[in-house]
Amino acid sequence: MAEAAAHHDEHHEHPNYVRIWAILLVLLIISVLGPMLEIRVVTLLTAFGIAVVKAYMVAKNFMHLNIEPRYVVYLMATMLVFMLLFFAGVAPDVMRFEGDNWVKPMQSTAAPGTLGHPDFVPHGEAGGEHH
Amino acid sequence: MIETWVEAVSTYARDVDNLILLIGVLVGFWFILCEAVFFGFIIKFRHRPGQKAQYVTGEEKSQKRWISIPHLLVLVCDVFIIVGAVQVWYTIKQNLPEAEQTVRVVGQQWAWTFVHPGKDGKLDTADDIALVDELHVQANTTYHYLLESRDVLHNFSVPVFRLKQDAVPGRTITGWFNAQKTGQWDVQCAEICGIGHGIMGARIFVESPDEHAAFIASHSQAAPVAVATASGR
Amino acid sequence: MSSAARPIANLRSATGIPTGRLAVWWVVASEIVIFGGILASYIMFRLAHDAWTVQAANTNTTIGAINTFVLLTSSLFAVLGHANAVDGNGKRAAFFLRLTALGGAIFIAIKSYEWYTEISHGFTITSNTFWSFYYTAAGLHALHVIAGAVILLLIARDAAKNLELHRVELIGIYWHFVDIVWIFLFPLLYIAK
Amino acid sequence: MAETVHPAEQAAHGEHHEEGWVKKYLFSTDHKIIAMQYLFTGMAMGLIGAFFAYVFRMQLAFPGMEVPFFGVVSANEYNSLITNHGAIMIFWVAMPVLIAAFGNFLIPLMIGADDMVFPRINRLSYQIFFISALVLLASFFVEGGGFGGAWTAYPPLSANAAYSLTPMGATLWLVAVALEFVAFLLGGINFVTTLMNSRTKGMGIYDIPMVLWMIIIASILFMASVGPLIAGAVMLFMDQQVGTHFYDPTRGGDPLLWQHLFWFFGHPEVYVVLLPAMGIVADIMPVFARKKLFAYRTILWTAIGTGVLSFTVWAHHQFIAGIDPRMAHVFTITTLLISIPIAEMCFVYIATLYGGSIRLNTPMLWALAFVAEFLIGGVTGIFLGASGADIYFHDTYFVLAHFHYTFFPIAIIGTYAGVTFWFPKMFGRMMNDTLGKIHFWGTIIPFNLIFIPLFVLGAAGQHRRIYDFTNYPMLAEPWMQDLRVLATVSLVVMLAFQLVFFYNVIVSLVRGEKAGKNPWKSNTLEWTTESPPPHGNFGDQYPTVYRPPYEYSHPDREEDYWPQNLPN
Repeated sequence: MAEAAAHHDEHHEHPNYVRIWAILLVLLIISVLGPMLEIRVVTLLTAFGIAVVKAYMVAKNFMHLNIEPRYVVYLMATMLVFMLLFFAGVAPDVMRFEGDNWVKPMQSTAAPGTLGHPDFVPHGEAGGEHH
Repeated sequence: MIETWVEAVSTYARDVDNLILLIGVLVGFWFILCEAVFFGFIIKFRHRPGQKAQYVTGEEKSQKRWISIPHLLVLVCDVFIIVGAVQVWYTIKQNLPEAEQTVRVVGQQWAWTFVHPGKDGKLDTADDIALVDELHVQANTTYHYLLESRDVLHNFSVPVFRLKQDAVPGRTITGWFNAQKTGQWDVQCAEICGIGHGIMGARIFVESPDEHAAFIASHSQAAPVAVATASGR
Repeated sequence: MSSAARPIANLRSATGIPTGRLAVWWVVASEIVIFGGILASYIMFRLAHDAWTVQAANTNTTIGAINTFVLLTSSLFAVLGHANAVDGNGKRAAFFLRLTALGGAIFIAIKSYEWYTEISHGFTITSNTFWSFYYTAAGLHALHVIAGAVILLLIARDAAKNLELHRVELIGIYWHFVDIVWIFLFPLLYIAK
Repeated sequence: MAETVHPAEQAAHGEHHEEGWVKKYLFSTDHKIIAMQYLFTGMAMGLIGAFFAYVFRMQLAFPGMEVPFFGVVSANEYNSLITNHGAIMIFWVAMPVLIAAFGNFLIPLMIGADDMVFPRINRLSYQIFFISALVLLASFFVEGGGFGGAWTAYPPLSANAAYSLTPMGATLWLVAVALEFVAFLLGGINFVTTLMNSRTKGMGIYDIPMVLWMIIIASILFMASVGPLIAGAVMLFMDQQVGTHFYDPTRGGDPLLWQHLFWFFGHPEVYVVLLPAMGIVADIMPVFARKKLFAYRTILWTAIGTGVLSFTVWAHHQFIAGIDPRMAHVFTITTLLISIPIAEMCFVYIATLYGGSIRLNTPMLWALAFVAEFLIGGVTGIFLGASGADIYFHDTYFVLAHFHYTFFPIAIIGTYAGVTFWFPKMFGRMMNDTLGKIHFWGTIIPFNLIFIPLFVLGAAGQHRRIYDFTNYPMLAEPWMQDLRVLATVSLVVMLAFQLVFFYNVIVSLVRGEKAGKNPWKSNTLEWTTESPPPHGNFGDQYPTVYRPPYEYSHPDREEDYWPQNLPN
């Protein structure tokens, strides 16, 4: 308990929150401008790379993960790892249209006619905006 | 083990049975050993007046050996089981041998439609034979099945083949079987599919080449009618 | 609400982290997997369906960016509130918390306008699975914003009387988490086209 | 910040004034009362779940008969009964009793605290849980009847009323489950925070009784795994009520997504309920064997290892569900790996008995029965985790018998072990040991007679969730029907013996022998206070902990136990 109080006194000098906020805004502007170059790699980098940087900055400086005990960070990281695990386990089934020994005829581009049901309209490809 | 209750009809049925036997022997050994030691301890170390229990922390290496060695042996058994399971799975589900015939299996609430290729031996032609709740296959022939569902999940299960596969709407799943004996057996729906799940059984007829040819000949005329009843839900 | 009713269990701190903050971290941990589940599902579908690009082109990046700005700014106010609470200045902390809640309200107002426009252009939640994800994920996030804003106002009321000042930090952590979720939703729903 | 550090703990909690009955028992924030609320609600739901089991077992043994107290079972009623039997027993019996009731009762007492860290959140958690139970019960009485798509609720059956024919039942069921999750998230956060922060002076992490570790690990597993399913439930709700197509393959969705979301939670959920039961057993066995728990740290680390591994095995429930066949290999390997920590825990329990001085009181009988019966559930799981063998066993009664051999020891045997053990602490009176033993044998013997026949039926190809097997010629053979009748009769006998338990509880509450502080001569802190503990648990003096919890028959000591709070 005493440590908690001591912990606190060390950080009595507040970081310059406004400066961090300003950096975040600059990053936001970059992430909006990035796609205007219309280069896919740049778009992805400016969109998701910057999102990660922004999240890191908010977590570190605003949520004060930098002064929290390490295991709080590990806890958050573990949750993210579980999500990656989930993604890795599910993506082979949900993301692919042609798996090992199965196809999704309604969504697949390669094998349109396989499902012998002429009454089915392929929605996935058309996007379905006509509904 | 399983054959006592359910005949082994497909080529890979024995593989499944042997795998089950292997697992049965390995886990049976551990199970009997554990229960024997467990009940032995209960009897041996019953409370007797004036006798104090021993003080064993279990934290020392010499004591931990009593659990770490069995635990390594369990790991070894696991490896055997994994190897067996992977092989059987690969044979049944992953590796598709070249098809001699193909049938389409369509599940819907609450009936199976089996589309047999007609005389030309090809699916999706005019002479296809579509039957409700009856699947006719020829013995000693490698079949591919194309499994589909029209509404909810179903499961194409043929216990004598040791075959089960979910039918997922929106997917066409390919699998295979090769029946070794003639006769007729149950086909089950092994995935709950609504109120009529309990009545969604079908029969599979494994026929000799002559019988199968006769079946195709006899249904060649009736086919269009059968298609009509199958697709009208 | 008074601290006299608080059990002694609440006042101990064997880990060195104050109890409330520890609990908020666990809340954040369980929220990560909730949003993680829906976003992981969305990313899978999105990567699989190239056709959704056509749909995503209809989202309004400008409004999304403005909303990001609003949330980032409200996060700044939340952390300034925390700084004042640490200094024991409850009145100023409450002021900043109310500004934060105002940020949440502006966010919701802009969101309502945006959804109104989109729905009136025919992009409803059922028109395509992209839009289903768009409304569901952003809607789940918006519910968190609303809940956060309400709690912010409740805590600001106490903080103005210099009561329960440690709670300013707790709601702050939650608010920043909601902000971070939006930081990821913004590129996922708006920028990637 | 300063308030979080209390200067002098002994200053607070001077007086506890009398409260009205309603405030004291219905809206109390006291962790012991909330524990009792969870316990009794869970047991009441257990009776409902058991009644469902009775009805559908009667239908299976005597198809088409008019079941006493119910009537003729129709196909959709049958589906609804099995669905809700599963959901109730897991979500409204196992979880509230094992985690919430024992967690609430034991955590503050065993760590020497006066209450949970957030008593009002605790109360809110129970209230949400109670509402969820009401919503679930309401779902049976709406148009179309209760939901009948199995407790796994696979779409499209669950997502589309045109398929399930239960437009409101399915939605209410889903809402009830979601509310229940919220209740346990609130409760879990409370438990974890309490254990982490509120331990009394001197209690290091290796001085925590095993049951608390297990409840905490279970709560963390729950928190980390339930998120995706909550997200999935929101999507399913949207599919049902708003008309989205997240799980509709004809419109770009995918039904398999739900299965993954469900089992990503569903498999850790098995360990969520297993671990508390294992912890209860780990706490009871040393007391009645008068013996230190074998390798405390090994159990702890294997439990944590089990928890982490349990996140990597989920798709073994979906081997034949149309997943990528190559993924089955991965999940077979992880599934068989998870048998190792579980086997190790069983070895540790057996080793704990070695050299003990075993007293076969009722709680000990239950604890031993847990190990003996759970072993059967454990080893039969190997058949199902091995992908090749699962092709045959999937969705047969073999699966059903397997998981009842895990869940029955967990939810029923574990609960009875805990209740008979802590009954003196909960109510201040001893339970009748003779009646307890009659109840024990009257439960255990019929239990085995129910499920061993079902193993055989499953191996013979009998598949699940079928309301009348006469439709399947291969399953309609007379010997199979005889086994079904045997299982049903055993079930009825077992249910009848539960009356002995309720009689025992009532008689013991009124006339049982006074328990005193520590009737079992146990070491942990809950036995150092009055039975039942007063509000605030320990009066003004909070205990200090000097040693680990399982120091029985220590050679340096005359007595064969050594309470944690004694300086020497």
